[in-house]
Amino acid sequence: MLLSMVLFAFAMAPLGLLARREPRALVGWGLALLPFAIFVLLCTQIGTVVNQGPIVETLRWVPTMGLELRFTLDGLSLLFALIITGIGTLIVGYAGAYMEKDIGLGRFLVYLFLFMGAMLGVVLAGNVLTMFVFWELTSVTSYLLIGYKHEYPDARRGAQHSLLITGFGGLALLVGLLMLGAAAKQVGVLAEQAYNLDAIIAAGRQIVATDLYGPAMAFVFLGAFTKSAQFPFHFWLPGAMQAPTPASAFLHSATMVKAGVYLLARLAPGMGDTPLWNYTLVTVGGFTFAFGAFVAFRQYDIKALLAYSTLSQLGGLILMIGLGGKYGAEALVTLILAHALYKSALFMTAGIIDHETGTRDLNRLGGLRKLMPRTMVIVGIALLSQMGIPIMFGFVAKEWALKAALESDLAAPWPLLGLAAILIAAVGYIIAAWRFFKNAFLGKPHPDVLQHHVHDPKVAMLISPAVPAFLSLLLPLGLPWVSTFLSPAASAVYGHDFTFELYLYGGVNQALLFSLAAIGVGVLLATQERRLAAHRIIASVSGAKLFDRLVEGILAFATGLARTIQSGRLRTYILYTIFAYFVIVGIPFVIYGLGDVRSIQDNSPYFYEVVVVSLIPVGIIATITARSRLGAIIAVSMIGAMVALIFVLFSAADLALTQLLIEVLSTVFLLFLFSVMPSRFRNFSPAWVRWRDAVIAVAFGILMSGLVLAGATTNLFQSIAPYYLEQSVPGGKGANVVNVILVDFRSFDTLGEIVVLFVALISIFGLLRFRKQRSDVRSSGRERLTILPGEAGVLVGNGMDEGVERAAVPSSQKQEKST
Amino acid sequence: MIKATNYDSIVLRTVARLMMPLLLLLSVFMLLRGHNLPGGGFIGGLVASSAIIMQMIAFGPEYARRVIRVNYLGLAAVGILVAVSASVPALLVGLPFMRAFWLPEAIPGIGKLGTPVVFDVGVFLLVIAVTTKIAMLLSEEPDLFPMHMEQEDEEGVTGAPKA
Amino acid sequence: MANHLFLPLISPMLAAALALIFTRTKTRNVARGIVLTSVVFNLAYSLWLVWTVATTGIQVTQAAGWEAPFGITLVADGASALMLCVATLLMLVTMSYSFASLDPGYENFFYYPLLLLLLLGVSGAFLTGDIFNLYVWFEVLLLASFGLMTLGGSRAQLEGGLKYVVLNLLGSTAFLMACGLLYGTVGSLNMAHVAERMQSVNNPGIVTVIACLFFFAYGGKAAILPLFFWLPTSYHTPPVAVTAIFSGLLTKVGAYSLYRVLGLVLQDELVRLAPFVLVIAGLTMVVGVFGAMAQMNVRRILSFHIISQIGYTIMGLGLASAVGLAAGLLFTVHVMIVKTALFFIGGAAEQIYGTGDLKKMGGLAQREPLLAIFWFLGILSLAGIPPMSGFFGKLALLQAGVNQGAIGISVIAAFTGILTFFSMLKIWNEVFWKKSYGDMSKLPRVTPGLLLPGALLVMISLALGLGAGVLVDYSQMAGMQLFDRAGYIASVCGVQGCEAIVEAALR
Amino acid sequence: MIFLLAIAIGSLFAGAVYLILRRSVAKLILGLMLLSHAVNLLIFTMGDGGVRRGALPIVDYYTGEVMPNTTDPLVQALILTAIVISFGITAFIMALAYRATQAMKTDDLDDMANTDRL
Repeated sequence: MLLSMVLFAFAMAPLGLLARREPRALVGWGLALLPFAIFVLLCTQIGTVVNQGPIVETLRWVPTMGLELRFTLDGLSLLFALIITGIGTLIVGYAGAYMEKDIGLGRFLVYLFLFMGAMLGVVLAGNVLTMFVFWELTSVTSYLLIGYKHEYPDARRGAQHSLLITGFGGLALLVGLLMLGAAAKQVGVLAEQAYNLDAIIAAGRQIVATDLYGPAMAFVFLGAFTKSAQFPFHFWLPGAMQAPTPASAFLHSATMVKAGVYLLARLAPGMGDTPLWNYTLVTVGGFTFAFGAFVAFRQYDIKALLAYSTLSQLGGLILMIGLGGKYGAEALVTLILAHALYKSALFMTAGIIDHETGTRDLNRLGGLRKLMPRTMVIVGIALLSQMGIPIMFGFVAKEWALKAALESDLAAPWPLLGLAAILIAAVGYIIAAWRFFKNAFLGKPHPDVLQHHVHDPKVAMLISPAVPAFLSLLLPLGLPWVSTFLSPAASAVYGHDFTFELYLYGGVNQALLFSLAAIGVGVLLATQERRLAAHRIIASVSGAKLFDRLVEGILAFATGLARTIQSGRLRTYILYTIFAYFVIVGIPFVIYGLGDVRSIQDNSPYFYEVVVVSLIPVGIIATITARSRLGAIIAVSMIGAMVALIFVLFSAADLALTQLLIEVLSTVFLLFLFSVMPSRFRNFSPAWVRWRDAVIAVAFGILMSGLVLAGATTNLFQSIAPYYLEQSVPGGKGANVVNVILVDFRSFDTLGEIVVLFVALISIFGLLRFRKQRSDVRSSGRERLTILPGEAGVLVGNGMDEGVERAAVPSSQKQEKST
Repeated sequence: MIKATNYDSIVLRTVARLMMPLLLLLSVFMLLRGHNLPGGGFIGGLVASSAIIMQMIAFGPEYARRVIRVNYLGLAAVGILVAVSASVPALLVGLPFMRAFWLPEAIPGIGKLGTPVVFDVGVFLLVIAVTTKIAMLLSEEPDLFPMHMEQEDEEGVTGAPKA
Repeated sequence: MANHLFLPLISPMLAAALALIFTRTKTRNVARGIVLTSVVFNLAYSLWLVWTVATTGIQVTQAAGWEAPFGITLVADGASALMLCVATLLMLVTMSYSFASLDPGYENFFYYPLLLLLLLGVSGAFLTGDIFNLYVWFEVLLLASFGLMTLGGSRAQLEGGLKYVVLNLLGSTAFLMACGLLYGTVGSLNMAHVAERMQSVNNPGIVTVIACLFFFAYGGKAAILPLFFWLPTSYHTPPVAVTAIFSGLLTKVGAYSLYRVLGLVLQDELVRLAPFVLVIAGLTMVVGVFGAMAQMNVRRILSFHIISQIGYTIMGLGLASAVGLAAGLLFTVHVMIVKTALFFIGGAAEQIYGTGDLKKMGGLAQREPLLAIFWFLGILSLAGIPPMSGFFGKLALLQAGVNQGAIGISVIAAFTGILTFFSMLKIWNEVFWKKSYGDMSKLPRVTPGLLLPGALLVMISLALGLGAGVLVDYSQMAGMQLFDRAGYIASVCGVQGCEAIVEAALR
Repeated sequence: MIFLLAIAIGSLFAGAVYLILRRSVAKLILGLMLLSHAVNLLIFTMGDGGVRRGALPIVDYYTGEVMPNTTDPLVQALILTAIVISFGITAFIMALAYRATQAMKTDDLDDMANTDRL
């Protein structure tokens, strides 16, 4: 069932294309039934999960890698899955109305459905690799959503930032998860199960004790923090506001950014409760919590304001995981639910304001109180919940957060830090909320606003934010029921089954007092909202700009590197190659291979052998120093002849003959070739280059001499050569063993060899005869052949059948008649 | 009209003319004796193509083209086909590719005949075709072989597009 | 004796010779038919071979019927069968792309026979069990690639081709020296025999140097760090189809040879050199991807990525274990398919704009949505995003790396992925998402012939990802075979080993 | 003897390296030719029993009897193959060098650095 649920979520993606048709608002709500169906299905499972525990399903995928499509539905998954599909339903309907005039809605919904499937996969996954599979898909689909308006550079930039940061985190996460799996294997978990979440959690305490725990967690944290936009990876989230509002509301408030939180919550019972875990999470989460809240109220763009408050909230959630304990778990799940409700409502209403007024700039709004009263109510409720004003669900959540900090059993300063972060954030939220509300709805309408015909939107659009907003108001009425629903989720985070009771008023206690104090301070400061916002308390270093600079730096480095190493000069490349040869072959030779060279017994050569062999260096010097091409050719032929003579001297008749004949042919070819070259060689290189090259050449020569000595005198084993001598006549029916080897013993080599010649022939034929006249721009890029004067007559595009290969040959003399 | 090139060397031409049949004969001889004495398909082929290339140098490529009317590309393909055809029969009767078959009795003057000899003939043909054709291709390039080009210049043919 | 192993070599050899004879205007279709028949036959055969190897084990035969260490052995194990299969598939797709994209002039100058001969060389290299024979097939494929690289004769091709040819020739020379030195010291050329003899040489010495020489030679072919310069200088110059098939096959043959010769034959030396190999792998990954980031041309970006991805393949080698080789093999197979696909799709975009310069392209997402979809899926696969095949290649490598404690290289490999993604997104942004500066309506539309080859390969990549279980199991089997010297020796020379045969023959 | 040959081979390698590091296309080709000689000789020294003034590797046609001290035929066959292959490649490089020189109107390799320009 779980598997089919995820598959269904992916399968509905193509249906999104239906939304290309009018009326889009209606089609949108029609399509919203698809996620709603999943939502309903999930609801039917609540009872089972609450009463009977998790549901597990497994499908084999790549069992040898420990990658199974394993899905688990427990309290925590259920909470997330319901949020995803529930808010998803509202978002799809909302998108239909919001993007009524946009032909691309179909594409948008395809991405959205794909994202939904991926997100469901993440929260239902019962195997860390399965989870990673879907995790990456959320990154990719969100990239497509953020870049939806890809004609705009900002959208591309935002999308790219988001993908690079979350993708980077994803890869870190993969390494971390693989390390977890490796650690699990170390402590005795079966290989096929090493990546199953329940197995990892069960072996948690032993894994914590391994060496891999620290690095694994470091990488997992990187993954979670990037995904959940924790400081200092937070900046992609405001950038992601380039996405159409429905996507922002869904991805960047309710779902994707919570994946990091979800992951940590999932791992908490096994991996949590260690100093590394708690202190890292409290520090990062707490800082982001406070930082986000304070940056939030300085924003003018409503979506940016909401984005910063979102990342602040995410910090809060991570702080709760860091604080740990029962209360931490309880506060976490409560906050998740509360945040999902009010933040999606706020984003959607922000979209409505944008949609109706044409702007999201708080300085260009105002007085919407009369024009959009219903919207104002929704925003008001959602903001009250965010601020944590009593009787709202957000209040309950904040209460529990305070409790988690107060009751935490961490060592001394940490709970206090957590508490401070919560209070700072609470104050910040109040200022931000007030700022939003006042500037948008109160006061006099901005002239820009009046120009538009501004009014409340259609019900089709308004219903979507209304539902979660009113739920924030109504849920406190059913707290016992909510508690039953949340208890399994909290148990999953805590690691042991327990139940808890949420309440609105638990008597006057520390938490309540702190809460009220924060509200008081917040209200006081809120009156000073304008001055605070203008005040540069927190120099807002733009993370996005820093990141851009980093990327530019990397690019500049890459370009410099490419320019330096890829110079285009062949001799530089050859130098690299020779350098590599010295490193790869030379160094091992000096270390290992040199050993026996000094002890070689050598027989003394005859006089004529000395003459023949020493003519080779003479020839080389003649070649190098030759001033004319003819001299060089003669010198090289002489070397070739000496090589042939060496073959003669040492009883290799066939070789000598072949070498001699090949040498003759090569010389003829060289004579042809050199007729295009200048008849005298020029000295291109300055003297120091020549000396440098000479030194390199001599060093290379010495290395090779050594290699020859070492190789020729090391015979580790008996050669197989005598076999050929013995078998030549009985098996090969020939007395010339070399030839028998060529045509019988190793005739397969010879076959390849004649193919080489054959290929050489047709390659040379094509090279010399085929010249594109009309440059093949379409296939070979921008290269256009310049026809040289001498080439004008060279015929193009004819094969051998035309016979006329060159204009210079009269057509009557076709020689290339095919056989 | 093909004329002799103007780097006249009577000696070279005479030698080339005389040597041609001798060298071709020698090449076949080299091919056939190769199984028992130094020689073989490669060496035979190289000797034959040296003979042809010598003609080419002596009389110019057009002359060589006209006198020895061979489609070298086709000949090269035939060489491959001959070499492979000598190797396939074994495969057809379920023996490994290139497994040798021999006639039971030696043929006087030539020696034993078998598929390796046929294979060697394929090598021989291919080597002739490849080396000669490459030499011809190079020699026919307008920029190469400058003496030959000067000749064409006299006739006013160079550079005139025909096709 | 599995004599059928010769078929994939005879078929392109005969077909190339026949096609050469039939390449004339009148019989052009005959020539095409011959060429296609040969490749289709090879594909069918290699699929069957993969199946046979998976079910019945390593296939062995002896050329000319001479027994193992003396004659030339042909061996098909899991790795070679799989590589053969993928190479043939890519060749078939490339041919169909060539039919759609190339000027007929190429055909008159034996473009298709050259492709066939390239396939012949590649197949020979995959199947041979003899080191010198491997050299011969290497030369066949190299020379065919030289011909293809320069066919067309544009200035860029000649210039790039010259560097390509010379630097590759240096590698071949090293290969030949290594063969000679190996024969001089070990006295045999048969891989199984050498492997068997090497088992009793366990101290570093001249053999280590020879292993390094092989590493240098094959590394040059595979384009590892200090030896890759021939690749980016030349790969963007020939027609797209040629670049695509080069990217799919050439460096991979070098990598395969590394796996075969170092992973199997000189295994002890590989274990000794492993840390060094891993360093090179990491550097190759990083430098390759940095090179890609600097480029502003579709094919040049993709070319540098080839280098980066070779780093991953070398990482599999450097892990020096059956699992590592299996993972590297899996990754290599994936990258062969996807890389070729991306060249096809990028090439189609290039054909539309008449240039591969990113600055002059744009707006293709609206105009050619199908092209955009397949390109995007392709880069997802290249970047290793599930469920594309790339994910499994990378996962296998990282898993092997982490499990073996090679954390450093694993982390580098992981983070190179994001840089890969970044530079591929550059193409995506510039070609597909960015607004077009010019008037798009005058540009040609993409034809099915240009779109389908790439799309097919991307779909294969997706299918390999969704059905990864089978492929992963197969690659692990292949990795085991690659690393299992005893099994290989037994398959080639029998359970007694090659040395016993030699002793019996020489008494 | 092996010392002498080793020096000759080393000097061939040195000369080849020096020549291929020049900027002239012509010298590059000369260098590559020397390189192939060097490798062929290197393999030649690797024969069974080293470099010997032994008997030719030709056995008795009728009895198949092997002369004592016969040189290694296998290494000769390998070199023969290598010579022919390197001939094919050298011929190709010559054609390519010619075409490149002709198209670029220069024989200076440093002027052929356009394909890497960023």
